[in-house]
Amino acid sequence: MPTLSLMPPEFSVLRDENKCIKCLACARQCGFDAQKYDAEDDRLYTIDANCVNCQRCVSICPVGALTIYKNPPPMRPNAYWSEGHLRNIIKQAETGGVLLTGMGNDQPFPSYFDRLLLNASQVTNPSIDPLREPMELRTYLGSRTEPVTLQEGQDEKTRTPLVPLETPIMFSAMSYGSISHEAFESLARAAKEFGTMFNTGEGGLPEDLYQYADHAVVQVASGRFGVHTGYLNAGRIIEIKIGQGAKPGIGGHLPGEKINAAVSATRMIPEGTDALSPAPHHDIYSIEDLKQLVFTLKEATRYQKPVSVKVSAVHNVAAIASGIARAGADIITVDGFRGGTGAAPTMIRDHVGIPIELAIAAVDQRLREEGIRNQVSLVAAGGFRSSADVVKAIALGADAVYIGTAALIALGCHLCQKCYTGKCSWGIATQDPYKTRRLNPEIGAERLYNLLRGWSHEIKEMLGGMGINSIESLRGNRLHLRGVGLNEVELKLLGVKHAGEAI
Amino acid sequence: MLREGDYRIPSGCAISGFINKDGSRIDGSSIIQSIALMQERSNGLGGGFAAYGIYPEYKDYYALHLLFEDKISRNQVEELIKDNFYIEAEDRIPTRHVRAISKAPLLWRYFVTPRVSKIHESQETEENFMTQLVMRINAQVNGAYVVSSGKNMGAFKGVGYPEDIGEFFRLDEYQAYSWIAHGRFPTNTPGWWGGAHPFTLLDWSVVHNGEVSSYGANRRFLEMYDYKITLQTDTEVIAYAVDLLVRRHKLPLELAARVLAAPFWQEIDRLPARERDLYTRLRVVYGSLLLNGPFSIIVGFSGGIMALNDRLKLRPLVAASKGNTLYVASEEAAIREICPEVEEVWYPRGGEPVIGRLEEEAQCRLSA
Amino acid sequence: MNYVLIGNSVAAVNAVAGIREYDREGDITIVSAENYYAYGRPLISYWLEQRVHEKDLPYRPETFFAQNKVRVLLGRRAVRLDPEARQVFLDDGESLPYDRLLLATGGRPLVPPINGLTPENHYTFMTYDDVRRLEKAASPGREAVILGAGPTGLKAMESLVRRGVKVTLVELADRIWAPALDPGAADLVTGFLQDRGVNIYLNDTLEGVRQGDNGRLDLELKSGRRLAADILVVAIGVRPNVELLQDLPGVTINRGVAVGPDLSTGLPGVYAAGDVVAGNPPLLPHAAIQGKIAGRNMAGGRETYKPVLPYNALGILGLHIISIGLSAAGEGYEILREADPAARVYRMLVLQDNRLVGGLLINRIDRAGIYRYLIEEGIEVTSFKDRLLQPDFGLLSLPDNLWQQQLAK
Amino acid sequence: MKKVYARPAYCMNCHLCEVNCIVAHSRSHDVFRAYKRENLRGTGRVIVEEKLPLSVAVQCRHCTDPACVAGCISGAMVKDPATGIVYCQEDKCVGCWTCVASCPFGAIRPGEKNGRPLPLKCDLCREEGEPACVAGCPNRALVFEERRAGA
Repeated sequence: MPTLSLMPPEFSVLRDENKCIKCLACARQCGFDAQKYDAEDDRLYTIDANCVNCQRCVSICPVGALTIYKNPPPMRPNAYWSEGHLRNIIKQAETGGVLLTGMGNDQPFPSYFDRLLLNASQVTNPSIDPLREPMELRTYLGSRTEPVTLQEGQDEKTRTPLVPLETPIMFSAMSYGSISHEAFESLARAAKEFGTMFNTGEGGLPEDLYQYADHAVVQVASGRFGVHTGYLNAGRIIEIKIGQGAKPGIGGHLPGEKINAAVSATRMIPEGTDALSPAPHHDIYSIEDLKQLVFTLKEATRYQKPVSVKVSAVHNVAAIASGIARAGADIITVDGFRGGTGAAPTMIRDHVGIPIELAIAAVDQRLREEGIRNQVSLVAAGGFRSSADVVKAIALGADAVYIGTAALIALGCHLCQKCYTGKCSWGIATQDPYKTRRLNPEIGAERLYNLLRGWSHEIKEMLGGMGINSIESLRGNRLHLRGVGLNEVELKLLGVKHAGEAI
Repeated sequence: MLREGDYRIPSGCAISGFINKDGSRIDGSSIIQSIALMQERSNGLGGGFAAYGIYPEYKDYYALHLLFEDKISRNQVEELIKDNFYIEAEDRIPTRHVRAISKAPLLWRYFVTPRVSKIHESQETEENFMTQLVMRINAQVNGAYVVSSGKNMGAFKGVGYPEDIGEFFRLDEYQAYSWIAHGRFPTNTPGWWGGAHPFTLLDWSVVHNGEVSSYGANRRFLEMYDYKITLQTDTEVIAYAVDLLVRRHKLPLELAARVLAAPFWQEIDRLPARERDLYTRLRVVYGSLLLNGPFSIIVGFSGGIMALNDRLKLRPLVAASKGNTLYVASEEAAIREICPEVEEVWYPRGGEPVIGRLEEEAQCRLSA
Repeated sequence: MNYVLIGNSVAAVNAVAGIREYDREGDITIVSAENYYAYGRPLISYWLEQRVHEKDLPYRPETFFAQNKVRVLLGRRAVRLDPEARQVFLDDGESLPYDRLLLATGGRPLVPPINGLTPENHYTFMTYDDVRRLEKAASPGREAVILGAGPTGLKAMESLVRRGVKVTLVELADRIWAPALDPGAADLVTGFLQDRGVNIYLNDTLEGVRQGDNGRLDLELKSGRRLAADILVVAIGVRPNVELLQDLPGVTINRGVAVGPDLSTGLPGVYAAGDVVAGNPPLLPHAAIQGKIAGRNMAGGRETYKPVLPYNALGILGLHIISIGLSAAGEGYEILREADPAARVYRMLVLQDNRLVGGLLINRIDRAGIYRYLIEEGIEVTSFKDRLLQPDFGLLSLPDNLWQQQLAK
Repeated sequence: MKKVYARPAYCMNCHLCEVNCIVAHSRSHDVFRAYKRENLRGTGRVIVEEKLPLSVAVQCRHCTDPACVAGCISGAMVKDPATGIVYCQEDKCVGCWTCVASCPFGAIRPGEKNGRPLPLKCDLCREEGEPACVAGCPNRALVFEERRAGA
C-alpha cells in the first residue's frame, strides 16, 4: 500500500462538542477504527479515512452529537467519470486487486416495481376490510398433485408434503458464517414465530438451532458445507443453490477469519480455512445432472421434503426454470439482480443478471404456457423493499418471496456494504465476538416479526382494496397491475397493461 | 366500441332459476315472469335463459345454438361444422318480433354428432373435442359465436331486458325441467348479443351476478388447461372452472363448489384430519380457481342446477322449495312471484352450494 | 414469646429485626444502660468534629422501635440473671421474665492501671457520653495525648485535630495500628499524619500521670520522655461486659462469653451477640450480623453464624484505609503490593497457598469488597493472580463460574 | 424481589447504562446538565466491567442479608423491608466506606455529592419504576425481573 492515498476520505464524522458528554460509546462501538479515544488527553477524535458510514456511532450516541457527512466529490463534476469509478480505479491502482463489495446492486438501473401500480375496487365490487373480514395470506409451497382425488390418503406415502407459510414472505439464504449466530438465530426464531421459513444458506445449521429446523429451508450449495443426512432431514425444504442474484455465475468465498470454532463445526471444515464454494456444482454440468441431484436429495429424505432449486435471474431464466421444473424440483427460486450478498466482485454484482420483476413474469408465463405452473412453486428473491413490492411480485406470478436485505435492515444493517470485511459494526456480518453480541436475537427476532407483521398487514390492506380476501387470488393476477412509463416491450414482457387502459 | 372479449366488463345482475326434480317440464313463461320482476337489477343491456330438457327428440345430439353477425361468418362456421360433424338437423332459431328488440344477429341451431374420425384425429375425448371446437369458433371466426353446445339443452340470450328476450325467443313454446335466467346490468353498453348471460360450455350454463376480483388468476390458470378465454367475463371463467373441476378432474359438484368458494383456512384447520387433508389439497391445488369477490351464480347442467354464493356472501341469493321444485334467485320476491306459497325459504350461507338434481327415476326417464 | 435484650446497640437493634422476621407478635423489651436510643458508636468521632449532629446519631429512627413493637427501657442496667426462673433483675429492682434473652452488652474501654491515672484526668473514646465530656475540653490550641494508635486512637486523633487540638499519639508497638498495617503502610500513614502536625511516639507507653498546678497533665512515658498535655485519651482496647453471666453454671467465659454456632450460651434461652462474645472482633459489622442471626435463632430460626474475618474501613483526615483479614502479615506469606507514595496510594494483598488471606488498601479502595469476598470464601486465585492488582480488577477478573454466580444473585 | 440482572451475552460495552444511571440520579434529569453543569461523569451506580469481548454491567444485588447494611456505622445504608431495595440515606452517610469494603460484588464505590460523601450504588431508581439502566439498555442486556433464588 502506498502511504499516500490519492483519494480523500469519502465521509467525515462531525462531533458537536457542545453536545458530546464523552461517554465514549462511539469509540467503543466503531467497528472500523474511525472513532478513537485518547485517554491521556481525555479526547475523542476520528480518523475519517476509516469511516464507512455504517452509522453505528451515530445511532448509539446518547446525545446526538455525531453526524456523518458524505464529502463532496473529490473532483470536478463529471457525469461520465463518476466518483464511484474514480474511487474504484484509484483503489485498484493501489492494490491491483478485484474490487469487492457487499449487499446488493446499488446502481441506478430502473426498478420495475416502481413502474407498476395496483388496482382497487370501486362501486361495482366492494373492497374488503381486513379488520372485519378474514384475509388469508397462507401460502403453500411445493408441487401440486392434480387432480385432487377423493381416495383419502391414497398417495400419502409418496406425496411430498407441501409447506405452509402464514405469509408469503420468507427470509433469504444467508449462511451461518457469513452472518453471525445471533443474526441467524434472529431469523430462525422470527420465522418460527410467524409461521414462515428462513433459509440456512450454504453454511449448514448450527446444532443449537435445530429446534427451528421445521422452519428452515436447508440449502445445498456447491461447497456442500454442513450438508449431511441429519441436516437434510431436519429441514422442511431442501434447496439446491445454483446461483445467486448478486453474483450470477460465480462461487462464494468466506474468508478464514470468519471460520471460528462454531462455524467450523457447523460447516464441517477446519477452523480458520477459507470456505470456497465453486462457481458450478462439480456434479452438475447439465440439467440431467441437476435432476439426479434433485432425486438424490428426495431419496435421502424419503420424498418428505420439497426440493427447491435456486437460480439467478439471467437472460434465459424462463427456459432454465422450465428445465428445473421438469427435473423434478418442487420449487423454483429466482434471485434477481438486486439480490444481496456478503461478498461479491463489484463488477459482477453491478452488471450481471436481470431484474426480478421481468424474471418472475417470464418464468410464470413460460410455466403456464407449458401447463406446468401448478407443478412448481415460484419463489422470487432479490431486492424486495416493501409489502407493495411483494404484492406486485405475487400479482406478476410469484407464490412467495424471499427478503434478505430488508430483513438485515430490520436487524440494524445500514447498508455500508462492508460485509466482506467481517467488521460489521451491527453484529450481523461478522464473527467477532465483541460485535456479534450487539445483536440480541430476542430483539432481532422481535424486529423481524414486526416487519413481517407490518408487511403482512399492508398486504391484507392492499388485497382488501382489490376486493380479494385470499392471496392465491392475487397470484399471477396481472390484471391488478398497470404499468406507468413502460414501453410496449416491457409491458408485454410483464404481461400488464398501461395505466389508463381499462380492465 | 369495444365489446366482450376485447376488455373486461364488470356488471351487476339479477338471476333466477328453478328445477322440477321429478322431471316434469314446463314452459318458459314462469321463468320470464320471475326474472322480469327484478327489472330493477337489469338495465336492458342483456338478458338470457338456459333451459334443460327442451330437445327430447334430439337428446343424443349436441344442440349448437349459434349467432352470426353476417353470412360470411355463418358460411365459415357451417364449413367447420360440416367438416367435423354429422348434422342431424338444422334450422333458424324461431323468434317473434318484439318492439324492444332490435339489431338481432342471425340465430341458427344445429343438432350434430361429431365425426369419429375427427375425434380420433384430435387425440382427445369427445367432450374435449367438442369444447375445443366451440372455443375455436368463438376465438377464430369473426362474427360467429356459440351460444350453447350441450345436449338436450339450449341457451337463449341477447341485448335487451330479459322478459323481452324471452318473448323474442318464444320461450313460452319450450318445455324444460329446469330453467335459469339472467338480467344484466353491465357498467357500459357494448350491445353485443354474445355478451349476455348465460355463458355455456357443453351442457354447463352459468348465470352470474357479481364481479370476480380474482378473474386474472382464474383465467390464467384455466388457460393452462387449453381453455380459450374469449369474452373476458367472469361468467365465462366460471363455466370453464366448473367444466375443469367436474367434467375433467371428476370432482363432485359439491367439492367443486368448495373450490370456487373455498372455506377459510381457519375453518379448514378445525376440521377432522381426513377432511382437513382433503380441503387443504383442494385449496392448495385449485387455489387459483377460488372466485374472489362478490358473486352469486346459478350453474345449470344436465339433470340439475347449483346456486352458489361467494364465501363472504356479498351478493344476494335466496333459495326456496315447494314440492319437487327448487327455486333460487337474487330476491325472494322473484320466487314468490311464480310460487306464492313456497314451503321453505332460506338464505344459503356464503360458500354453501344449493344443489337440486333430478330424481333418479326422472333422470332415467329423460335419458331413456 | 417474651424477648428481653440486654444492651441497646447495633447487636440488639439487629436482633429486633431478626426476631421480627420470624415472630411479629412476641413482646420485646430492650434494657439500655445508656440513656440514648441506639447509635453507631463510630459516629462519636464525627459528632465531635461536628460532621454529625445529635439528631443524626440514631442508628435507626425512633419509629423503628414503635413499628417493631419494642419496649425500650433507657438508663436501666441489668444486674442479675436467674436462669432457673428465667428472670432478669434490673438495677431498680424490677424483674423481667423472659423466654429468650440476648446478651448484647458490648464492651467497655480497657484502662490499664497507671500511676496517677484517675477517671477524672483521662478520657475514653467509646460512647456518646465520652465525647460529650471530651468536647468541653477539646478547644483549639490545646494539646492532647492519645494512648494507643489503633483505630479508636486514630479516629480520636482525627476529630481532635479537626477541632484544632494538637495531638500526640503514643503507641506501644513499633508502628501505628500494627494489627492492620504492615510496616510499609504504617510508614505511609505515619508520614501523612506527621505532615499534618501529629506527633507520633512508637515503642512507648504511659507510665505515670501527674496533674500540674495549671491543670495541665504531666505525662511520663516508659522511654522517659515527658509530655505536657491538656487532654489524655486512653484508647488501647475494649473488654467485654460479661458480668451478668459471670459465674453462672453452664456458661463459659473466656474474656467474652463463649457461644455455640447458633450464638446460644450455655443457659437455656440465653443468646449473646456483639462485642461481648468471646473471640469476636469488636467491630460493628460483626455485631450487626451476629445480632441479626441471634434474633432469628431466638425466634425459631436455625441459622449458623459463620465467623467473619475482621475488616475495617477507616478514614483519617481524608486518607481512606480498608483493611481486611491478615492485612499486616509479612513473613511467610506471599505479598502482592503496589504503592504510589506521591498519591499516598498503597495496595497490598496477602496470600497463603494461593488464596487471599488479607488485603490492605489505602486511598484507592474501589472494588475492595471483591477482595473481602475472595478472602471470606477462601477462593483459589492462581488463575487470576496477575490481575488482582490491575487497575481494572473487578468481578470479570474472576473465573467465569464465579462472576456468573455472583451476578446471578 | 425484582432485581436488575445482567445478561453478559448481550452486553455490548456501550456503557449507556452508566449514562442513563447518571442522568436518572442527577438533579436536573437532563443529560447535558448532568454532565456539563453537575459534572457527574463517572458517577454511575452501575459499573460496566470489560474483559473484551466480554463486558458486563455490575450493580448492587440487593442481598437478603446485605453486608453493606450490616457494616454501615451510621445506619445510613438500609434495606427497605417493603421493597427489598438496599439504599443509602444520603444525609446520614459519613463516608467511612465500610460499605465499599463489605460488598462482595464491588458494587459500591466511594463518591461525593455537594461536598458530602455518597456511596455510588444502585437503588433501583427507587421512585422511577423501571430502573433507568434497564429502560435505556439498547440491547436488553439488563433485565428487571423477579427470579427465584438459585434459578
